[in-house]
Amino acid sequence: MDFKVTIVVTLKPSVLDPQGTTVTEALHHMGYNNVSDVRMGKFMEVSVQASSEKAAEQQAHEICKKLLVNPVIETYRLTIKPAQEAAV
Amino acid sequence: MDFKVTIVVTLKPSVLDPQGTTVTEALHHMGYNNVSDVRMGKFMEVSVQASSEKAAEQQAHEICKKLLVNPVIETYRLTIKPAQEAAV
Amino acid sequence: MIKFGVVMFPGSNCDHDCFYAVQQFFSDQVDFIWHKSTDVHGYDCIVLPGGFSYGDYLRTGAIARFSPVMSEVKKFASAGKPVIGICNGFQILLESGLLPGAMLRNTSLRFICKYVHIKPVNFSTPFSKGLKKNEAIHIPVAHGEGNYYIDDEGLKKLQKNNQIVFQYCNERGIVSDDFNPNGSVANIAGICNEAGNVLGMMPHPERCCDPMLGSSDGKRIFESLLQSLNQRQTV
Amino acid sequence: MKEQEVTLQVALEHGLTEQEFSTICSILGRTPNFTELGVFSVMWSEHCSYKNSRAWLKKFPTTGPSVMVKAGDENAGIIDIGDGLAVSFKIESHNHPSAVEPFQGAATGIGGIIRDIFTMGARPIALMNSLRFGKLSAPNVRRLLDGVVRGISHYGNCIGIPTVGGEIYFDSTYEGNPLVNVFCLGILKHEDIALGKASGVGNSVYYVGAATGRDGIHGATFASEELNEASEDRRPSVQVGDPFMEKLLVEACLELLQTDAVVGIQDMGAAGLTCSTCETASRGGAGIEIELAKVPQREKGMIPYEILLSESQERMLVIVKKGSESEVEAIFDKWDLHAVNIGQVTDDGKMRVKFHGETVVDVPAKALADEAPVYHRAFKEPAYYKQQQIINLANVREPVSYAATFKSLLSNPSIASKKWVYEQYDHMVMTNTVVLPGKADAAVIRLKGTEKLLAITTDCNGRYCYLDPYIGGQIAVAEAARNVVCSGGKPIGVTDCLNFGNPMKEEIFWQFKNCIEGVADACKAFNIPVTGGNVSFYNENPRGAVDPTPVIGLVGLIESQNHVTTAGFKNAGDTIILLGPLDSTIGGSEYLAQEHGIKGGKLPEFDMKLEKAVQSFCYELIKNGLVKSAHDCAEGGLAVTLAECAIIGSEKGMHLGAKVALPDTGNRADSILFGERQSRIIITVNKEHTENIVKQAQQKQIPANIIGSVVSDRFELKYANKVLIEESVSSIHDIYYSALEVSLS
Ligand SMILES: Nc1ncnc2c1ncn2[C@@H]1O[C@H](COP(=O)(O)OP(=O)(O)O)[C@@H](O)[C@H]1O
Ligand SMILES: [Mg+2]
Repeated sequence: MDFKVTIVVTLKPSVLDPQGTTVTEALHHMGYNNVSDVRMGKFMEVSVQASSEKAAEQQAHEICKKLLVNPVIETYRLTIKPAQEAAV
Repeated sequence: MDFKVTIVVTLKPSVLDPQGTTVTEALHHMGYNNVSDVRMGKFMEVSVQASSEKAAEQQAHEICKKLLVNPVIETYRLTIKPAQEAAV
Repeated sequence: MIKFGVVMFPGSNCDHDCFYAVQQFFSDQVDFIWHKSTDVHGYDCIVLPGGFSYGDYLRTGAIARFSPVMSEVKKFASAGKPVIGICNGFQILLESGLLPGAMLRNTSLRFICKYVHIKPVNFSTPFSKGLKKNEAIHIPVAHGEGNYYIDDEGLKKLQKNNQIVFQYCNERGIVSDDFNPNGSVANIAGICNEAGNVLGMMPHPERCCDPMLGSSDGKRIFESLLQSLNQRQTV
Repeated sequence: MKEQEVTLQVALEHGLTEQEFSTICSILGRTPNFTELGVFSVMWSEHCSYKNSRAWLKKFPTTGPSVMVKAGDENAGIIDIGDGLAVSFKIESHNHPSAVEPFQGAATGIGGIIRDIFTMGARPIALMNSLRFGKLSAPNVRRLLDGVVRGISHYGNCIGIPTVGGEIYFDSTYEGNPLVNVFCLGILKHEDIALGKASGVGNSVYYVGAATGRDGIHGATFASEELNEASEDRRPSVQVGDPFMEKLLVEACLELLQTDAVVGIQDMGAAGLTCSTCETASRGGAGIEIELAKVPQREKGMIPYEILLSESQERMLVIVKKGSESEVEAIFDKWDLHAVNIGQVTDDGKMRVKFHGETVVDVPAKALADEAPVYHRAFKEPAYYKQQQIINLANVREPVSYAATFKSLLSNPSIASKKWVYEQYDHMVMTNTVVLPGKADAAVIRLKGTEKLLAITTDCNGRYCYLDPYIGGQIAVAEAARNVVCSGGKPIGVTDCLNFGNPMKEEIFWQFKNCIEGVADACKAFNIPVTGGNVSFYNENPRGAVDPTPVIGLVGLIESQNHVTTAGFKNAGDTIILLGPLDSTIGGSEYLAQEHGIKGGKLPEFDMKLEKAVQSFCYELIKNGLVKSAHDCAEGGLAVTLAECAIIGSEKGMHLGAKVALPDTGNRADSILFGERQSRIIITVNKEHTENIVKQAQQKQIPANIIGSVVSDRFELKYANKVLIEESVSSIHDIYYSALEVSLS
């Protein structure tokens, strides 16, 4: 079965986010003073083939821990859906 | 009122994603042959102060169009929540 | 003769520069080691060069650390032999866990290529033994992600174990945020592991070995290494 | 799926003319099918066929004893530099893609020019870029500048080729039409020259590199049109660059070329697979047959038309000797690149394309590649030309404060230091950059293993070319050559990138023709061959065309490290000599434009004979070891040039300035200080050599004036016994280095 995994990777709250800071400043420059605390992260979509949703989820966590996420600075969360549903 | 906006920016489907391709291949090299089609995007969190959810949403779309998203190659979607709820 | 191995990852681009500098100034014995190789036998020092391994996609160094050669580099390092990671090599060492911490984008969010000064603050590694206190080494940086990060606890540990090897400073050796090109924690330009045989540094010593290029201060680091290795060999 | 039927209307929509369509029909002896029409339309587009410029490009001198591959024959020319070595270099525009998407546009421009060089068998060792934008105060310009610089930085840094130099101008003429011209130089051994030709019946045709997507379909035709509202809708044609993929391609191809397996190799640039197949076949006097179903594809359901016309980046076509296939595949496999055998060389001169076995294109390769129509466009002198020349400059008011004008010129973004830009480029990787950006008039790189070095530069002043295209064209070459000479080199080859408006407009074509004649005559005068280049038309929007901008990339050979010369002052006490004429007018100057808002006036006199004499004199002095610093006198005139010598020669804590007194010429002070006469070089020499040098100059009838000496930390400029400028070096140093960043913040 095919599953669509979406992964959101964000910097840990304790890690300074230079990009977020710069974007916040740029928005203020543009006059958006009501906007604040921009934090930048990554969004990934991955197709996983597995026998069950559970197996797919386990795989997804595995590749996150091994490759996609650096636990020193980042945390992540993921959602998983059968591919057909995701396509809708 | 404070709102928390989350924005997901992805490359348009037809646009080449060198990062995604390279990560997919890396995963294959690592033995994850059941994983494919990695697409990389951006994830952003922004705090917006506005009189209503509707106003916040409008602002959010505005800053996406003006700064956060490159419409030539990217598309985006956003969700918006009152800050208290989001904190939960 | 001290034998060097320079690892070539796909996307390495300072591999030839390291090779050339070593061969020109320090040792006839230098080989490229292809990243798929699992044999690092016979080398006295391994260099992980700068560049953009795997395009720096995902995170700098994140994919390269899975290259077959890296498990051999780990064994090599745990045997106490010297490993130096320069720029992208440093980033690979961080991702592979051979050194603590991680890299963030420069605070300017821009790639920065220029000469800076760094000051050695640890004189017990093979790479820095021969350096002088208060010497300001004139050396180029060239990176987009050299903003070294480690949490407070980790920083304390680094300091306690004397693992900070180089800090950004001015031409008179004064360390301050004003001379930090990338926002790195504690103005760190280079660190080592607890044992001191694995060094990661953002600046490029191989770019300043030849006086023709404007500075030969980078030689000092390699000379220190050679000296230590020669001593060890004679022992 | 049924293909669209081809009619004249469809051909017109493809940008072909009625005449061109009927030529195609008679070449084929039938009406082309839809795919064939697409193929002809891209190959016969302005971008690929040079149909409107080709006749005039013949004016360039292209031969010479050192020319190994001539302009127009291959993807880039090749010049012998002795010791069994040669250089290959070329400049190309990516203006239109950069206007639409500055980051990717500039990035893929870098990718493209690098491919043109390693295709020749050369290892790329240096990049440069020549950029032009509107004024920084105009909307969107900062975004464009930022995107372009980031794009170049992204691609060039990642691939590990140093960006060693370039130029940037800000002028309202480029608003909405930025010029992004990129240059690459590579080095090779004589025996390693690779050619883009297909020959040997039965040899295999390999496709290597990135998979094909629907990128940039119509990209080539797009580059040949004016930018307007409709071009917004073509945005899907934006291509994304993958420098990592290209790095693998460079390494794999250069490794491959060391074997005997390769017959020909060519990049897929504009018009992608179409262009590379028909050009290689045409050059080899052969035919090619390929099967599109075998082409790696990124997207589902692509039709032949799309696969053939796609401009996906980072792809190469390699013609492999029969029997060597496995050797080739092994090398690409080592570099994790997919190499696919998609067809073979045939003997019937046809470009034959199949899709799942069915023939979809069957056309003579030569007709497609080489028999595009050649047009001789009409031209007419524009009305502005004479009008501008008669502007009475005597009515221009002299500055109230010379010091203020001087400082505002120094902080003009076109003049001020470009440190903000070049520090974003890795300019040191490869450890060959002997003279770093900002230090001399040309970038200097060493060639490891030899005594020799190269000096390279790009130059063009669009305003001069607007005011007088012929003289402006000459000046572009003369100034580039002067820059190389000031750095210690001898010019050996030129590549040019001709950026103009719509060639169908007679006034534009007049500018084009005159610029070409100026460039050509100057190259002949200096005896420098043109080794190749690029033409970019339609740099025009509804408000008008850009200034004619024929950017010159010039390469010089430096015989020894001892000849390398930089612009900054070296020691207090040295004598400052002005080689070349002292007097000038303010016509066409940056000063006149900036301070008085006048784009006009007659350019100061330009004398090619004097120019050559000054350059060869300076070169001889440098070779004899007499010159401590040399700096070409350009935008901002003598005052700015002298200030730059002081600023560049000053390091932290050690400032060098100048005490200069210019003799009264009877002319107004602003023309002496800020006028931009050509053929002038500021040199500094050891005091004791001064007299001898001036005497030598007199013998050769070259004006040489001792105008002052190098001092520490003071910059003083006198004219006719009046002190007009007096500043501390540290203050002008700060202005010069921070101005660009300040105007960006
Ligand atoms: N302005 C020019 N001066 C000299 N040669 C030129 C000029 N413009 C184009 N050429 C030559 O014409 C030939 C055709 O260019 P080509 O390489 O096909 O363009 P592209 O790289 O865009 O496909 C090249 O050899 C190029 O050097
Ligand atoms: Mg080409």
